[in-house]
Amino acid sequence: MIIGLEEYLALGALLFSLGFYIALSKKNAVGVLMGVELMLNAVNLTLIAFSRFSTSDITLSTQVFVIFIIAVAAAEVAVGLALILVVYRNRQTINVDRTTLLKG
Amino acid sequence: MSGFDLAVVLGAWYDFRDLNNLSRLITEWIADWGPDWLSSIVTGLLGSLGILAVIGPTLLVLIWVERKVIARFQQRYGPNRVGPKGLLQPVADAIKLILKEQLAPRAADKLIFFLPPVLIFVPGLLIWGVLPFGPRMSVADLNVGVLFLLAVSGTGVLVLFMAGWSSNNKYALFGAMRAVAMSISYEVPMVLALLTLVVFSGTMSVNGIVEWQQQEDVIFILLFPLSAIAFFFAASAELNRTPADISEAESEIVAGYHTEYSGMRFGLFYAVELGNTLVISAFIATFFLGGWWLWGLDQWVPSWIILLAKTGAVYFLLIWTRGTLPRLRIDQLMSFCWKALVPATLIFVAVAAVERTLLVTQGWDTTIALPIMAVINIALTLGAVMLFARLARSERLRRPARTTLVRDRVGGLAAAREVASQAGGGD
Amino acid sequence: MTSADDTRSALSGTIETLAGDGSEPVVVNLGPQHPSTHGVFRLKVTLDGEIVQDAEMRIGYLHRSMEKLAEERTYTQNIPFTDRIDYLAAMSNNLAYCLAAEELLGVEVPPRGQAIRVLFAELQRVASHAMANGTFINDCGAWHTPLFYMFRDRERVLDMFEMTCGARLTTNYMRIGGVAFDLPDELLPTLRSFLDDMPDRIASYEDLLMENEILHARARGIGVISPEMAINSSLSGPILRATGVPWDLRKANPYCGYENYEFDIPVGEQGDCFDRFLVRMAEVKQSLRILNQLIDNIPDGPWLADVPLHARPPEGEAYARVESPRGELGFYLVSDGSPAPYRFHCRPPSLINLSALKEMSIGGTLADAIVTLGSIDIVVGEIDR
Amino acid sequence: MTAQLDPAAAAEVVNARHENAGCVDAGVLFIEAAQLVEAVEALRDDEATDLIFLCNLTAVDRERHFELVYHLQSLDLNHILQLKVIVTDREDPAVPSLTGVFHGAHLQEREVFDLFGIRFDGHPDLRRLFLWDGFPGYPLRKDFLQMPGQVRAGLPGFPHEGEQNAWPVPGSVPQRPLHPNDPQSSGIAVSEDEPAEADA
Amino acid sequence: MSSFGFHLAFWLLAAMTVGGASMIIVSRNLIHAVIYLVISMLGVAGLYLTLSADFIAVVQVLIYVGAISVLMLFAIMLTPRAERNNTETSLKLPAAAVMVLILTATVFVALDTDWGAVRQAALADQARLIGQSLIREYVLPFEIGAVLLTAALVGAIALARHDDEDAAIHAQSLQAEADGTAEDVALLTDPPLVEVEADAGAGEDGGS
Repeated sequence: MIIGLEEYLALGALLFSLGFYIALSKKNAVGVLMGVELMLNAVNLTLIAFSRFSTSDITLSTQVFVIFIIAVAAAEVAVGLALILVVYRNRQTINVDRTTLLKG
Repeated sequence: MSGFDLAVVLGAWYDFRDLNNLSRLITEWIADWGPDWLSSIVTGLLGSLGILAVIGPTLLVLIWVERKVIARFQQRYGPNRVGPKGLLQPVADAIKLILKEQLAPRAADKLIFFLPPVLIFVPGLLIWGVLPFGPRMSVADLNVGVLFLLAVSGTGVLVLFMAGWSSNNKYALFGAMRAVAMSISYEVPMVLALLTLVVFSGTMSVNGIVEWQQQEDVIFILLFPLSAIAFFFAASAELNRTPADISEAESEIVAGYHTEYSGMRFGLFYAVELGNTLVISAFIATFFLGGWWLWGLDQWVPSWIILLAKTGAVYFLLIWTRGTLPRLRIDQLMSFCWKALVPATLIFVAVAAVERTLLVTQGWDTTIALPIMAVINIALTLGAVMLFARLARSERLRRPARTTLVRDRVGGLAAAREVASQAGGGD
Repeated sequence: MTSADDTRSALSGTIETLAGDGSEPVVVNLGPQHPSTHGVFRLKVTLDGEIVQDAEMRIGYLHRSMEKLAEERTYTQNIPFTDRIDYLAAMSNNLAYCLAAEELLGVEVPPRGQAIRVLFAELQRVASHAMANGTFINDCGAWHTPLFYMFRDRERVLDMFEMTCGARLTTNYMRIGGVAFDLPDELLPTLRSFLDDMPDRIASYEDLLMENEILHARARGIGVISPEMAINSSLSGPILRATGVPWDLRKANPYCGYENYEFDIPVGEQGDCFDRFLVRMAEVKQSLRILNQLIDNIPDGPWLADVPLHARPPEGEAYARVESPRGELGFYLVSDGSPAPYRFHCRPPSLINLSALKEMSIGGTLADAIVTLGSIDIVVGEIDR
Repeated sequence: MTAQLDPAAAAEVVNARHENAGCVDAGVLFIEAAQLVEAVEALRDDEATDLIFLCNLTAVDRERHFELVYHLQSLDLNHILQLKVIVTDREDPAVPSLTGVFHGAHLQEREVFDLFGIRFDGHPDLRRLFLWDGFPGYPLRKDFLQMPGQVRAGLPGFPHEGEQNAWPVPGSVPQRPLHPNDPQSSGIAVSEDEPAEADA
Repeated sequence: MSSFGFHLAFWLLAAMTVGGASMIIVSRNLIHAVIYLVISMLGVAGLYLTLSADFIAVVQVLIYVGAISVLMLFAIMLTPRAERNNTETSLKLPAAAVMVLILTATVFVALDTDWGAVRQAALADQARLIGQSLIREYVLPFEIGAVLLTAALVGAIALARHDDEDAAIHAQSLQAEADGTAEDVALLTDPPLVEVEADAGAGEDGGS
């Protein structure tokens, strides 16, 4: 068996769906954030795989794109965790089930 | 250099000045009979074994050196009982630590508690991989070596956190939180200080930076003294050495994150800490003092001896600060990092970029331009340090602390007021 | 999930509570075994992040009930107890107790005995302040270097003690009516060379420490107490003088002929930890001054008044006090005419100086509380007795 | 030289604040327990006495009564005054606390409470200082001749030396091996009090 | 791409990545979950290396392992009274169903599409090339990214900063809101000290 683009893509898909499940199902807000990070990583992995195997002229663009994704992920985590802190401060919980602010 | 033909030695597998020869030989030899994957595994294993073989004994000697030097600072003899001049003391300590009972708190998170003493070795050893002992003498000459160094040293803090959290001890947790906060903060000036070099030399390879210094006949501490100072301080903060050893501040939180580790588990932490000190000294020597290169002396003396000498000098400096200075408080360290080191290194990144651009676009002669830039940068550094010294002293600290000698006026509040008014008037 | 895991999470739930705003405070025990509590002393600090919200001390780990034990021993037999009250300044404790007993008995100490008492009390002050300053810098985080420097001087003082009375820490040297032995011949030359060396030593310590920026940053403005508050809290010794109050019992209530020696009272300005350190440094210099005046003027004659070992003082009471290195050390003795004291009470400066510890440390960080505790210079033997 | 403040002059100051609060007997100023705080406050605030420094606070068990001894000092005028308070109730001795007047009385009053069992009314934090909560008896009283109960001073042995933990702290172990000198099978139970450091 | 070493590396790293991610689902302790996340991220970094993207791999380690996971641990530590468990909500089953759907669809697409020719050699000296393209073609996104990061930094600080006035207002509003649930209010206004429960831990502290 030759490991090529398909295997990486399948791995990326698996990672993405795992992240998706975590993001949807976890009670804890930090857990949700972890799922989101996993999904972003899966996307990055896919992009890098394309950049490695594709013959077209997208090699560098995808890598640069991945760098932007990582930067945005860092920003997202910082803001997300700050939000979690604020939610915790006001509600004494970071359980996403119980932070139903809009329900009143 | 009479009849001895250097050319015979050059390129031979036993010429360890070029580790590529050896690895090429092994690769070719294994390719004759075995699969191709074996060669990479074997060379990798040999490389890591080589690192261990070098740093293991070095650490044992270093423990002795550090204790002896500190003892001399403190007017003591230091270890002098076990072996000649006490040289075997570290061995005796190691045996003692191995024989000691290994305690684990009942409420500790068992798995995470047992892992850190082992895991701490991973970043500790990986860093050695990119250290060039000579022109071609590094286990892995990555072209992103500088970034690799920062990334790997950044992961160590996670292990410290695991150790502190899993111990289920407040001192340990305090130590871990302080270590994490410090490490995250001081990574920024560290990155910025190295960015100066990367911008100016145009390479991210560690060996490339040394070669640049060799090529331009200049060491970076002359060109960017402030980066060197910032890197030195940030490194000593990351290494938990005084004046920034708050994460294991003995007088406050006992031993910080490794409070609950006893026996050889503590010994492993200690060994890695010492090893990290050594490797960071080596990197400071490499980045700022020219590494294995010393104005042509490297043609005559083996390069790794030069590196070792420079490392020793930096290491001595680290011991010196440790033996001399009190410890800063965590808020003082944080504000020093964010209010002093980060802006200063940031400015120097800009300075480096401007100078590099001038150098490239104007096509100046580097033999003339570099000394001028060095003088400018040294002046800038001095200015920055003096500015900081002026700004950092609060109003409270600017007044001299002093005592007044009272001869005859004994008494309470009235006498105190009288003495204070006399002292104030006497000024 | 097993029950062990439940225990674990229940425990971790309490211990993970650290730092941050809106979080609950965490209680940290400093001691009874802790590198910076200088003995078995326990400080329970309640922290919000690194900020001290409450500090409560728990003492008694070294309590030996000396006051009860002393009621069953004769006045002379009680002197060794006083060594063990403040084991870093045994001479001062001997002296204070003997003064109280002499007041009860109405004994007059011969001049030579008085001079020797002053000599050893001042040497003890040098030794004790060396220890206090060394450990204080250690608590500020220096890696033992200043401590070892100061130990060097203390060692020479202890050598002189050993030369005179055979003991280094628990000297048991003073007696009711004087001192136990005459000075040995080799003491004065040793003392002279010590006095010759000390000014240089002190100058080098001042070079090392006085302008140390980190020390300033750590100790100045920390643990501040106002003179009013200090007096109201019954603080005494260098802590009181650091607030600017020139109160020294050697001048205010001279004993053993202190009025014959020329010395000054160093007082601080801010009342912070650094001022206490400075005052101790300056006091060492003043002690050396006294010793310099003393060394050539020790009168001849007997060194011990004739007091029976089983002295029976008349009924009455006496409160005598000295300026020990830590502050006002007083002994309150009540006699009922028997050979043993009816009541033996020690006013321990270390304990009473801790009165304001809570007020001094609240609002600062944990590291500040440690520095403050170090600057108070406690001796747990004296706190607990 | 620190002068002794004339007790009669001090008594005048005290009585000026409150009638019959203090009297002088044999050269010692005695204060009524009920008026102690007022009296000391008067002595502290009066400019002639100016006794702003509480040197020493202790008690003496006179067998029939307790005698509380206070030494007050004026720093500026450099005189010292000894004053005493008599407490006759041996079962539940109590005096008002001086913590409101002198912050320095805090620890000294706790010490006296610990060792003599004299209660200081109004003390904000009156707990035992040296001994653990639940220690039976007050050691410095003259009638405290031996440790009551099975509690003995010192360690009879090291933990794990015998079959059971021999630590003498009540509550920490159910029973301690009987010492030969102990009253044999006297049936005196070990104090059931919680160990002092329960909240440690 | 057929050598055994490459196969070994790929499968090991894939197992590490997927295993770490799965353990996040299984693990009941939030701190353990973060550590499994770190393992997964390290696996992804290794996969980048097998794809010859060394720069990206190092950046992955630097940012995800060195920064983001530590940030998450910090956030967990700063929320002391929040629950530490990592259980699923009631949406568990629907989420699993959707996950399986996505997985089949994407894997089908990945395996069934003809991705065309495969390039054999990897790019050399990527760091330099990336750096150059960042300040040439992609200079505008680069600048926007910088602005974004600054904004995120400022925003995070503004959010996480504890203003005492704010706190008072929050407490009031919460009090009003939680009228009737006196327990919660008491919990908030009078935080219990941790003394009693900390007994066992404290004993060990003291004995160290």
